[in-house]
Amino acid sequence: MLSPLVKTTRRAVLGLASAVALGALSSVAFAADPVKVGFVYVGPISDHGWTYRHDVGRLAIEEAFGDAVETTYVESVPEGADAERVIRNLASSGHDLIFTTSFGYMNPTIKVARDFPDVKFEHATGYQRADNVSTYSARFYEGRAVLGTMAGMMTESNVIGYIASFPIPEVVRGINAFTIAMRKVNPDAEVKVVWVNTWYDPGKEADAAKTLIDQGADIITQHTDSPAPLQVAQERGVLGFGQASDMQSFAPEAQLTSIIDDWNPYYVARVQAVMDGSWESQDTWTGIDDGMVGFPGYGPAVSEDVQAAAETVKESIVAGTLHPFAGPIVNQAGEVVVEEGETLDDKALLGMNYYVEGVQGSLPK
Amino acid sequence: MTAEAIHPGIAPGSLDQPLAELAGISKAYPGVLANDAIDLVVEPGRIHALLGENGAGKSTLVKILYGLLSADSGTLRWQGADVTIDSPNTARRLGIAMVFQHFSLFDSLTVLENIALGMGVDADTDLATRIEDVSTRYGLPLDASRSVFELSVGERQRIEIVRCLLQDPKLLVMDEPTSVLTPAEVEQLFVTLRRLASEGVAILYISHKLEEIRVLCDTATILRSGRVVATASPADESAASLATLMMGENAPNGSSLAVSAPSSQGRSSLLRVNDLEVPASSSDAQSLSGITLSLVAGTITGIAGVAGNGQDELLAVLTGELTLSGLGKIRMGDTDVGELGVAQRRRLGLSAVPEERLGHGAVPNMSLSENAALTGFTRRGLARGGWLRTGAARHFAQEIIDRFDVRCDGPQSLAGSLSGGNLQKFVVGREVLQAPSVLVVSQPTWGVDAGAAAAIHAALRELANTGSAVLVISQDLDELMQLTDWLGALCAGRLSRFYPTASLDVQQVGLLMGGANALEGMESRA
Amino acid sequence: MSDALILSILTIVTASTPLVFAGIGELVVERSGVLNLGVEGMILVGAVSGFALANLSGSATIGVVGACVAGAVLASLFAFLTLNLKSSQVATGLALTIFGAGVSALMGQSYVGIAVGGLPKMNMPGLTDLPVIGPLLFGHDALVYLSFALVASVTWFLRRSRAGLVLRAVGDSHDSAHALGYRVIRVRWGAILFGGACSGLAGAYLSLAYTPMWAENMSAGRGWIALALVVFAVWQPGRLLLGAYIFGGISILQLHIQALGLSVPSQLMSMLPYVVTIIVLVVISRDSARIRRNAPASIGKPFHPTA
Amino acid sequence: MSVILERRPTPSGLMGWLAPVLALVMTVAASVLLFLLLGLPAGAALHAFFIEPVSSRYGLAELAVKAAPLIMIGVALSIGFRAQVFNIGAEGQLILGGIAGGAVALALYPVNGWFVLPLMALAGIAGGMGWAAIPALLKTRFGANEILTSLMLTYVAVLLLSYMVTGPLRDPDGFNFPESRLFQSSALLPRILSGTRLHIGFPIAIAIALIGWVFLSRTLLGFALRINGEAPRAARFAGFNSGRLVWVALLIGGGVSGLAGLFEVAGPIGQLLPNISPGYGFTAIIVAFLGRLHPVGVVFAGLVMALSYLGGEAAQITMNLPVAVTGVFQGMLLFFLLAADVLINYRLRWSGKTRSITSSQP
Repeated sequence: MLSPLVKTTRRAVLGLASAVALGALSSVAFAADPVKVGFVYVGPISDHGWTYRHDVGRLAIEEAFGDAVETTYVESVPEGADAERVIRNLASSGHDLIFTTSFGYMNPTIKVARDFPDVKFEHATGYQRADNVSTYSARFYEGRAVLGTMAGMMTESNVIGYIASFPIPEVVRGINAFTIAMRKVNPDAEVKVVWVNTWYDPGKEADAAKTLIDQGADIITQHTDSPAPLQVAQERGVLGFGQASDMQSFAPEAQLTSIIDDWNPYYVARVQAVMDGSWESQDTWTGIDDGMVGFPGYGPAVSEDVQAAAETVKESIVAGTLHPFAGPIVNQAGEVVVEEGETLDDKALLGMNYYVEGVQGSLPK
Repeated sequence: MTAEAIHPGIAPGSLDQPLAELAGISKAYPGVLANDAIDLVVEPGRIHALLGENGAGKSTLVKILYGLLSADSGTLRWQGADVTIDSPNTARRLGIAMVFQHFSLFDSLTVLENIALGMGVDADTDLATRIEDVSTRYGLPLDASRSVFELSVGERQRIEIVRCLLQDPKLLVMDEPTSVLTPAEVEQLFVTLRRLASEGVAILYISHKLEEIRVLCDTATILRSGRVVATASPADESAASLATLMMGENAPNGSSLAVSAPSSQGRSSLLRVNDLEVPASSSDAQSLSGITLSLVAGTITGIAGVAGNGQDELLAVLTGELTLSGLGKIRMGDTDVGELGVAQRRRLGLSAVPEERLGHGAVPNMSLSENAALTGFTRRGLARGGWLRTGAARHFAQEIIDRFDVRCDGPQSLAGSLSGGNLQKFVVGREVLQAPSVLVVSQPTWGVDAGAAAAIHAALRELANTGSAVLVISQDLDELMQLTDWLGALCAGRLSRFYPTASLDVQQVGLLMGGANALEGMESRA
Repeated sequence: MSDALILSILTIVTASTPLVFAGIGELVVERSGVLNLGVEGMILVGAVSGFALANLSGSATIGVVGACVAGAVLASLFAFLTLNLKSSQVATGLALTIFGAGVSALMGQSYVGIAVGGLPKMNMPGLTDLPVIGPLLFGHDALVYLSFALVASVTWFLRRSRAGLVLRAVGDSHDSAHALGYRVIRVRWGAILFGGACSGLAGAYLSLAYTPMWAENMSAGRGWIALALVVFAVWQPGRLLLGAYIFGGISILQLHIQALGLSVPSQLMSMLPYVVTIIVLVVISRDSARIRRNAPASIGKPFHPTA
Repeated sequence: MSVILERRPTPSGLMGWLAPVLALVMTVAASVLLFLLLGLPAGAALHAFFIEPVSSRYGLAELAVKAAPLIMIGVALSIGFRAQVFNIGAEGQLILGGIAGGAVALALYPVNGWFVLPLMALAGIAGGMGWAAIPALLKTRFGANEILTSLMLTYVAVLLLSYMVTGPLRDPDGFNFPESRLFQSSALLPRILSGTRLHIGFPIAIAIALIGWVFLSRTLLGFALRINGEAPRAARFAGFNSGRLVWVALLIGGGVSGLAGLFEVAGPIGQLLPNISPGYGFTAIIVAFLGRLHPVGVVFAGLVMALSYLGGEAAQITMNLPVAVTGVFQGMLLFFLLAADVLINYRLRWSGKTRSITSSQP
């Protein structure tokens, strides 16, 4: 719809890793009848960020199942009144499985699911489930811990610039996971955060990157969608991390690595489950271990010992020996919020709204 | 004119040859034949009057001549050669210049820029010098660096004239040029025009002011309903005979105009203005100072003066479009109205007719019914409890149309579709029929044909006869001399004393318009 | 002057330049008496065309020229509808924004995720290396200089040239201009095409210099800011430049304040450029004579020639 | 030979109705070309755009849900535009209405009662009016152009809403997600058609259109606003205070937009989100002009506009058309609709002449 405004919301978070709903008996797909899979996207496919990655997942489904599936997508569906209609239209037009890929679709998904008990719904980053509604998300913060480790080792100015979208728990969690990991390897390093209040505005993101570099940051990381900050890093001769995709083509020297949203295995598995009749409502919140959080190769600037350290972090997380939010965690006021030996539970992670020590500035409540 | 009419042996451009020959010019609009096979010959060095009522086809004809309209049929010869004038640029190249009644000026631009645009040249210092030359030579003072919106109407007309003169025109077309000038300025203009004619310039002079034409013009072509009805030598005609030619059987008989003025002795003053000071509201407005005025029941008071001397401001402050902060300056009877708005004053009986019909006195894109309600909603009860009574408004509009002989397709016609005279009759009629105790009228007959003017004058007189006080602000001295009982003048925001009109002659009024506050040895009042 | 300060100023220049381009074009359009609200759509089409052509040809110059042409082509649609078919300028402009966003997305489908080299920065040996003034004056990309040149040329054009005088005249009173024989429609066609080309330039700046890439809707509302800046500038090119740099400057300044760690909700900081623009407008609006001299009186009104 | 436009002496009433039909025919023709160019089956695409969304009871109800805010705001903006007050910040006023109305619901939570919704509505109207009052004040007091101020305030409103849902109005049990809690049941608009989302907002929108019509044509204030738009000096001459009319025009636009915002949050959404409108306030500007600034026209325009959005979704679902094609199609539809209106005031004439000055009565 006509609007000179930048979209302000977009997805948000993950799901609670507990309370698995009772699985409903799923319908069995007949071989002759292709399974119809619908997707609701919050942005255009060509955003090269969040929505783009989900569409890559959709194409993976087509690739995997060929004629046995039929996929449909609706792009740029605003969160709000329109979402429910789109989801309902998909449900009533014979789709067997519908992925709603933004946090703001949570309530509409639940509402529609109530009226279509035979249709399966998968809602990304939400926390409400039903018999026919699963939730799924990725533990991106695990990836952030890897990036934080690398940044802590590589920074010379001890200032890291962090471009953040909206002050919501997922973004705060990413900042904190990054900072904690960074401080472990470099207690003197600090993170400067700039909020741009948009998920996607290449110009503004570039401006924020430049601002942070001007204020001394020699490594940039971002929780916004466009490759613009990395381009700035490349141009200014500093380093940075990609977001959602491998952005190496935009910053061949500057990109150290990237966090890749990889929905392909999950999407393929869930479609398979529908075909098998084994689909059940569940909550999926996985990270590096299941490959939902992926990494491309390292950039040319990454030395071997940094690579080794990063790999160690990944392996430890996968092995369960390292939790990015394991105590002791100290907040900005210097108070210990998580004691040594304890680990923040998922519920606390889900609603995180404070900065840890090492982040400059304060998070307005 | 046809090809046979070419005089053999006369070279193009010869002095004896007509400058322009229009032959069989016709132009039709849906439903109207504006020009019906008009022939016109204009000769160099002569002042040629084009005479006719509004709607007679004068404007259409000169617009065709100037390239703004294309004729449906007919031919045009210029200095003996067939030409097609497809745009004003072509016309200007041929040597045709035109001063429009409605100026083609750009408010936000300077005088210099306006003139440059009219001539298609650069607005440089060279042009500024030429402007100064021409304006001193012909007595038309202009400051080339000022923006038009800061200038008076009279000054704006000077821009148009200077612009034409700068082009060394062979033919100068002037559309109702004198209505905004003082008698002295009119004299000066006539001197200028005669001088131009003596230099060989042909002048096509459009007017319905018969006296002017008799004094100025060598030839007159008279149009009625799109046709040429006569060609005359004005000096040999009387005003009455010209009027008859112009209007046919519709010509008013002169007696209705000459209503004798009733004495104001013993009558009450309905509106008093006492030593009013109004600072200029913006850089293009005139301040008013020392305005003292008393309007007596049953009389018509006139205020002469050239536009731009505070007429608009005076009208605004009297009607309440401009309210005062402070009491004691304007009273209607016992009521101090200085702080009251337009609607409240109208409720008390003060109505007005502003100078500009379109966009001020009436809304062009609205029907006559709605325009009737524009001011009628208070005194005629066309609105009640916030609701518009559309039926009543339609009846009121119909009443105005009937009583004032407004030619239109009924109350649903758009105001903008009426001719100037008809719309003015409607606007005046609307106010008169509301039976105001005080009516302020600005330029009641500007751009209005003689028939409508007579009707408007009669209506104003009739209103005064019923006991109302009428104030007429006008630049038309003939009108003021004819119509008013008392007469004063406004100059640079100051109001002169008032004299019985019958005791004044044109020269004396000219003195008042030029800034004299009082005339020696004459009885006067404030 | 510290390096960081110099770099911050360079950031402001980059943030302001697209606003200058789009704004100066719209300023000329409005001076001719036309309100084209389709700036955002034209920027987008310019951005994608510039990017695609630069990508295909390998020449940024071809990209920039192509963006101008593309912006003008889209503008010609607006011109035909509003001038020749007398459609409402406001509604047509808004429709152009919708149309432009759709067309650009369609054109750009195969260019998402591709990087181009972008416009090179000037490097004048000896000059660019000068301390402080070197990078400030001689270190920009060519389009930055073009933006200043454009503002200067438009200033000259409007104030000094005969064609500029005609354009202002048409914007002041199309009826008077018509009566004097000027081709109102033709003048406005020219102005609208120029405006479209400038918006195209703004788009090229986004996709080739600011952030060398194409992504859907990457103008992110800058066309609307440019529209507001024209009003802010009271239709004067110099003030438009000032307004664009104030807006760009405040936008960057608030990022700096955030990075310094001030504890104010970021949303409130992000409001700053808009709020400051309003406040400055209110202060300058008091000069009504200036508005009177510069505001195109016939803006938005359809021209029905009545000869 | 060329085609020239000749101005009609009076606007054609017949063309007032025929022009949109003609525009529709031309849109269909042009889009057949477009779809063929893109290699898509034109018939199916057109069916998806125009027929499918309205081929069920549910679809019709959705059309009404989508059209309601467009109609409401379109009518209110028409009134302002008729008075030459260019409020283009209806989106911001809508958002403030949503914030204010939603805040009332949340403040009363979990109180249920008949009075909740009326209080929210009043707060929504007040919120929109309050936001519109800023440009009104700045215009009447300082002469600041309302186009700029109202547009800039829209950006401020968006950020304010974002601040509210991440701060003061955030759901206390919602894991700090940027949204409010779901409103209590009596804070939700009653549904009027079972099985659909059709709420009382639509009949109210129609009522507002009728009221707007009567207001403009029959009341003194509406008359004053129209005069102010046509001829400001005439409005002053008639005794109407132009500053007051600016206030009235902006407050009507703001109040109705605010109410529309409240209807969105209390109707189909049911809570406060960072994004409560997909640009209704801006789209309503087109709707207003498409409806020729006449309240009844606005109703039709609002429905057409809403249909084009629903059609775009349907085309994506049934044909996998990218959303970009929808934008192109929508732009085309609007261009044809706007262009066809030329026939109301002009007639086409074949001309053998080379000149084409159009003319009217002198």
